[in-house]
Amino acid sequence: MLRFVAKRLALAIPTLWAVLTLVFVLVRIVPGDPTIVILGDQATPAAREALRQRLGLDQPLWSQYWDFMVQILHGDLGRSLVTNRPIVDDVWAVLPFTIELTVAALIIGVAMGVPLGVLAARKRDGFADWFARLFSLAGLSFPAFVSGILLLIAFAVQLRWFPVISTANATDPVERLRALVLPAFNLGLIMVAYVTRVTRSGMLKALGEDYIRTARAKGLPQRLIVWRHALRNVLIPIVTVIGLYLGVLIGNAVVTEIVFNRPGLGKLIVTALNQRDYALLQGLMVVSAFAIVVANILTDLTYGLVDPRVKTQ
Amino acid sequence: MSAAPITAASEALQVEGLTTSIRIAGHWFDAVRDVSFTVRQRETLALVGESGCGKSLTALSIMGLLPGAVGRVSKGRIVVDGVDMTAATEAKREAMRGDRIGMIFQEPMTSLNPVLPIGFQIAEGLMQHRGMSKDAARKRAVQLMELVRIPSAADRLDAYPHQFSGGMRQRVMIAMALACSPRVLIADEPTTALDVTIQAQVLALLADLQKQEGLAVLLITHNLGVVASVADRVMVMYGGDVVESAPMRAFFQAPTHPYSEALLAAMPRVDRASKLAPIPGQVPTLPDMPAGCRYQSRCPLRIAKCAERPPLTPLGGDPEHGVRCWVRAGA
Amino acid sequence: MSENKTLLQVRDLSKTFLSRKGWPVPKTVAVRAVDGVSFEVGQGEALGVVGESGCGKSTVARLALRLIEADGGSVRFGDTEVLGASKADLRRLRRRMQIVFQDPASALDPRQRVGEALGEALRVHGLANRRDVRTVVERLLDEVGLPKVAADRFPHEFSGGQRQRIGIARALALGPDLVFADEPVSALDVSVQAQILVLLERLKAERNLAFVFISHDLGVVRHFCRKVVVLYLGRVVEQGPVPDIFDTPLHPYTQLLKVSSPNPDPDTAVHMAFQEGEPPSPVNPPKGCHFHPRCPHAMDVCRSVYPSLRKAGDGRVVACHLYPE
Amino acid sequence: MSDAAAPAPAPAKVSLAAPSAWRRATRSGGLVVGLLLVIGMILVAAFAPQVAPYDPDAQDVLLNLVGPTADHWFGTDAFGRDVLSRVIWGARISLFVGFVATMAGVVFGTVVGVISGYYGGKVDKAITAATDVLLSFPQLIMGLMLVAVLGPNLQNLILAIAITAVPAFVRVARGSTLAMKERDFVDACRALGYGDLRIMFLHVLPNIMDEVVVMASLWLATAIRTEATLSFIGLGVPPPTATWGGIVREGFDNLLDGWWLSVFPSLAILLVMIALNLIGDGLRDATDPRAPQ
Repeated sequence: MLRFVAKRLALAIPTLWAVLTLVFVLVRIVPGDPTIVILGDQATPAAREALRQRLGLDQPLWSQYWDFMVQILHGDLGRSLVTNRPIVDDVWAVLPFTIELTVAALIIGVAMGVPLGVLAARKRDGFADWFARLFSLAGLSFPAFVSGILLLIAFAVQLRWFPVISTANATDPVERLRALVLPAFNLGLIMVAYVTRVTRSGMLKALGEDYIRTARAKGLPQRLIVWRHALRNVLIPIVTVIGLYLGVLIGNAVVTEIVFNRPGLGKLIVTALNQRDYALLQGLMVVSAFAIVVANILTDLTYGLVDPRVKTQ
Repeated sequence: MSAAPITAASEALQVEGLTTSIRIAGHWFDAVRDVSFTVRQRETLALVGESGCGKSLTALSIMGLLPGAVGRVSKGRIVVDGVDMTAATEAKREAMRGDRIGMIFQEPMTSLNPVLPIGFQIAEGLMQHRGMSKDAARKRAVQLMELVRIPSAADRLDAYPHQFSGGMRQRVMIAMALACSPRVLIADEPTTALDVTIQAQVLALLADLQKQEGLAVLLITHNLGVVASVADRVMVMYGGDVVESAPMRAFFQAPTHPYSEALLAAMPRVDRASKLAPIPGQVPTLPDMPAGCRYQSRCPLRIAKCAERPPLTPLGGDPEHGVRCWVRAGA
Repeated sequence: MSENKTLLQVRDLSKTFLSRKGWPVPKTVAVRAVDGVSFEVGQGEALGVVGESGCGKSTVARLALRLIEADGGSVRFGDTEVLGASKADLRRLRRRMQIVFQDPASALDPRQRVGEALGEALRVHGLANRRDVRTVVERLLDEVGLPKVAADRFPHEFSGGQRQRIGIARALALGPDLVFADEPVSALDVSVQAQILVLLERLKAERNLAFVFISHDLGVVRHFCRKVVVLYLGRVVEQGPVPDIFDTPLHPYTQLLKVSSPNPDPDTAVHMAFQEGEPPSPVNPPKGCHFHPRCPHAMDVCRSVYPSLRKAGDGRVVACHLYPE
Repeated sequence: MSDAAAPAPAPAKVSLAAPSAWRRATRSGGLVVGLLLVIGMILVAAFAPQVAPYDPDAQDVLLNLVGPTADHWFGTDAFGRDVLSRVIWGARISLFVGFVATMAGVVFGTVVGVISGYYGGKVDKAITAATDVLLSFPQLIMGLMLVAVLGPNLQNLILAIAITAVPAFVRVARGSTLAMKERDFVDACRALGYGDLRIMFLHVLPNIMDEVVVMASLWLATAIRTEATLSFIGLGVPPPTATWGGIVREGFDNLLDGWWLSVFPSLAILLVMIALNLIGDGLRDATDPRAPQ
């Protein structure tokens, strides 16, 4: 298993390299003089020159590129322009919160989406189907910040069931969990929608397949046909969809963190934007791209678990 | 398995007056009309016809596998091993399927569940119908795989369908269908998707197993060559009607219905140069079926009386040989 | 009808497909789909290519038409080398060599009316001007037994047999000398199959068309073709005139094919008493003669040396160590 | 040959011809509702000067933070501006950005995808690799980064969102093209000597448009959502111009002062999202021949 992971990681190296190069290029297409963008046009020439040197902008481009790559190979994302702290430290400090949120949302998505999708497909056009379709339509339609605000107004401001100001930092695990509920549900909403949909359509397709007819010819009860024969096959598109929309999830996690004022990568991004901290922004880009690459590898490995055709050619 | 004594119950499958309807654009049409036959133990009855003639629908009706929304048995009685399937509850039918009556399908590539191991798929029926433990069912599955001559069966128990060739998958299907030693096997175009050399192997296997197990086989095929190889009796279907029913040799010696004749004349032969006589026109769609004899729109012998539906009439010399044709039955 | 003049000459045609498979790290797998295949087709002559799935028979047609690029060998059509032809030469060749596919549903553009499909071919090659197109299209439809109104319909409005007629009309539009027919009747019911075969026979006679007729059905080939090539795992195992090969097949594989082919006659039905065995994977064919694992006559030499094609009577060749070189 | 009678319609075959596809699409009603909603909103946005009851930027300090009343249906904000008028004017920016960015992504992405899938080989490898790299960034974060670097204005917003849309359409068009290439008619066209451009754009493209159009309607939702989200984060068209995301942001900053400040503009966004998703689903049901009936 570990060998597989290593090999698959090796395959991801060209992609990672290209991703890093793209980040490098992107940050350097800032129109105009970056020191003016960062310091504002009131800055003295001396201050600008100092910044230029600190950023390495006085070096030739290829040398900047080389330094950037070498740094990242050493696991170093550089230092913040504003606080001068190592960016890696800032990221590590908040990463657990983002991971906690994303994983919770993923669990909600699968735990709610799969049963809902199966029920909807079993009784087509019945109540469960109608509910599943409405729910997934809503899930797909709510922008994360809109659903977040509505949840916040309803359950935190009006009903006061959950804190308005996030207590995710609390050491008390109950308090921490209470702070997680609304954001996780907000983020999970879209995952529930995606998973419900793919489960429903996958089940409808699977139930029409020849092998289901074979299972019926074998005299299996409907229960086994649905949950064993059909659902096993639908796991494959479910994994695909989860892998495909992890990017959406990470993007929405950022928005959710902003709305619920949770510590995490999202808040760090807003900080970077407000302070025009391009170094921090660059670091965060690298982190999020890295997360997607890792997620893709995990998806590929999961395929091996749910689809025997992948493993044994 | 020892040969079962031929008793009164040697009629393993009886179908009486089966009419199956399917729904097209909101209307129900009879796609199988008043079909009756019996398959005895150790006997192979071949149901022959072109696509849309109702042969597969007949099979699905017997199994109780018609897709509910678009197909239903509207008349008739189906008796499998003494149990009236048409009167039975769905639970009873479920208990019969895979136990007393098995079925194999045309597409070996898609008829096996791609994500479950072969051994498990064979053992599943045994656990379901015989209440076998997982281990006992697995052991039996190995025996069944050996029975259908899958090489190194024990090693391939945990293999998946995609690791098998088409011919081997069809053997797995046969092993699955025979797991609970059913009395009736329905084989719906079992070799159509296979290459000819593999087809010959699978047909040989089916014939051997039938002898060993004393099976009653209902073979559904479009290929008259396959019929000539393995069938004991033949029923030709056209537009949902049985147009001719005969012992196999009698059929090939004297095909009597104009459609049977035409079908034989349209088939190019391997053993000699042949002159082809195509059947003009095409099978009408169900909504467009003519009243009376359904073959009349393509029939060279058509007379005025064909507007009435002819009965399946035994021919003078042979009570086993019946034909649904005014002209030929009258002759 | 002169059948003496050679129209198509295929020499040592080869093609290896590479595919990447595997998890989690894909590997490259090579499949020798076509391996040194040679044959000739004369004007107005029908050559059958038979073999089981995976033997490379469809690939041969696609290589000769340059729908796929070959790895090696040569294909001469008339005086032109097809494999090296320039774009302009190839375009001229397209008019003379056409193809009819197995699955008529997939062979027609579902968004194009039948008349447009036929007319487009004519217009692209400048064979009819705007005014004449409709007339020519209607003549083509008539020739394949379809009514004029068919021109205004979409492919999905037709039955399988009718769609195959449309496919044939499209192949005829450019007035070819040679048609590759890739399992043209395999997807059809027996009665419709006979209609299409009769149509192809008529066109062959009327237009002096040559055919490379690819089929897995020996009966159909026996009926339609004059010469036949038998392929096994990408190689020619036997070749010769149809009656000879079908009456006295020499190669054990051809013999196996013949006895396995169903015949509507209880006295010559499928011969079912022979040993087990399946065609090996073309990814990793057996050493020596590819057929030796299934061959009842296999000798030591068969396991190590691939038998070259050798003459075996009038116009016949066979690749088998049982026969002297 | 007497079977040469008039072509009989093949029964039980799914027809892709326009009338039945339209009937299938409209049967569920979702597509019609969605289309009516979107058309309605486009009209409201286009005639904003006539429809909006107040000047969206007119401040009235005496009338600030008033809840919904008969005069101000959506209430007023901290500067006394009419929220309804701001939402109506905001629709202009949101819809415009969404449509233009999606169209740009569709056109460029589809053309590149068809070329990539049709030619295969090295061209395809390069394009696929580039697509993979672009898709290695979460779409929202990529958009955010681009706007942050280029500077937040209308033009850059459109550019950024279009850039994030391109790889998605490349992927869809490429996949569909590969599926089409499996069909024999593409080979038939080549055997007939048709040029690559003719095959790609007269034969392949019309056959993959179904999928592209479905994707486009769903991407329109994504584009509008992205614009709103970026505005919400503070990377939209700069104030005081009214945009939906921007209005929600202002309301969110005054969350405890009045729920109407953020709820009404949020509902406007939600309505567009629902309408576009209904359209996308309706189109998918209508054009997917494999969809169970």
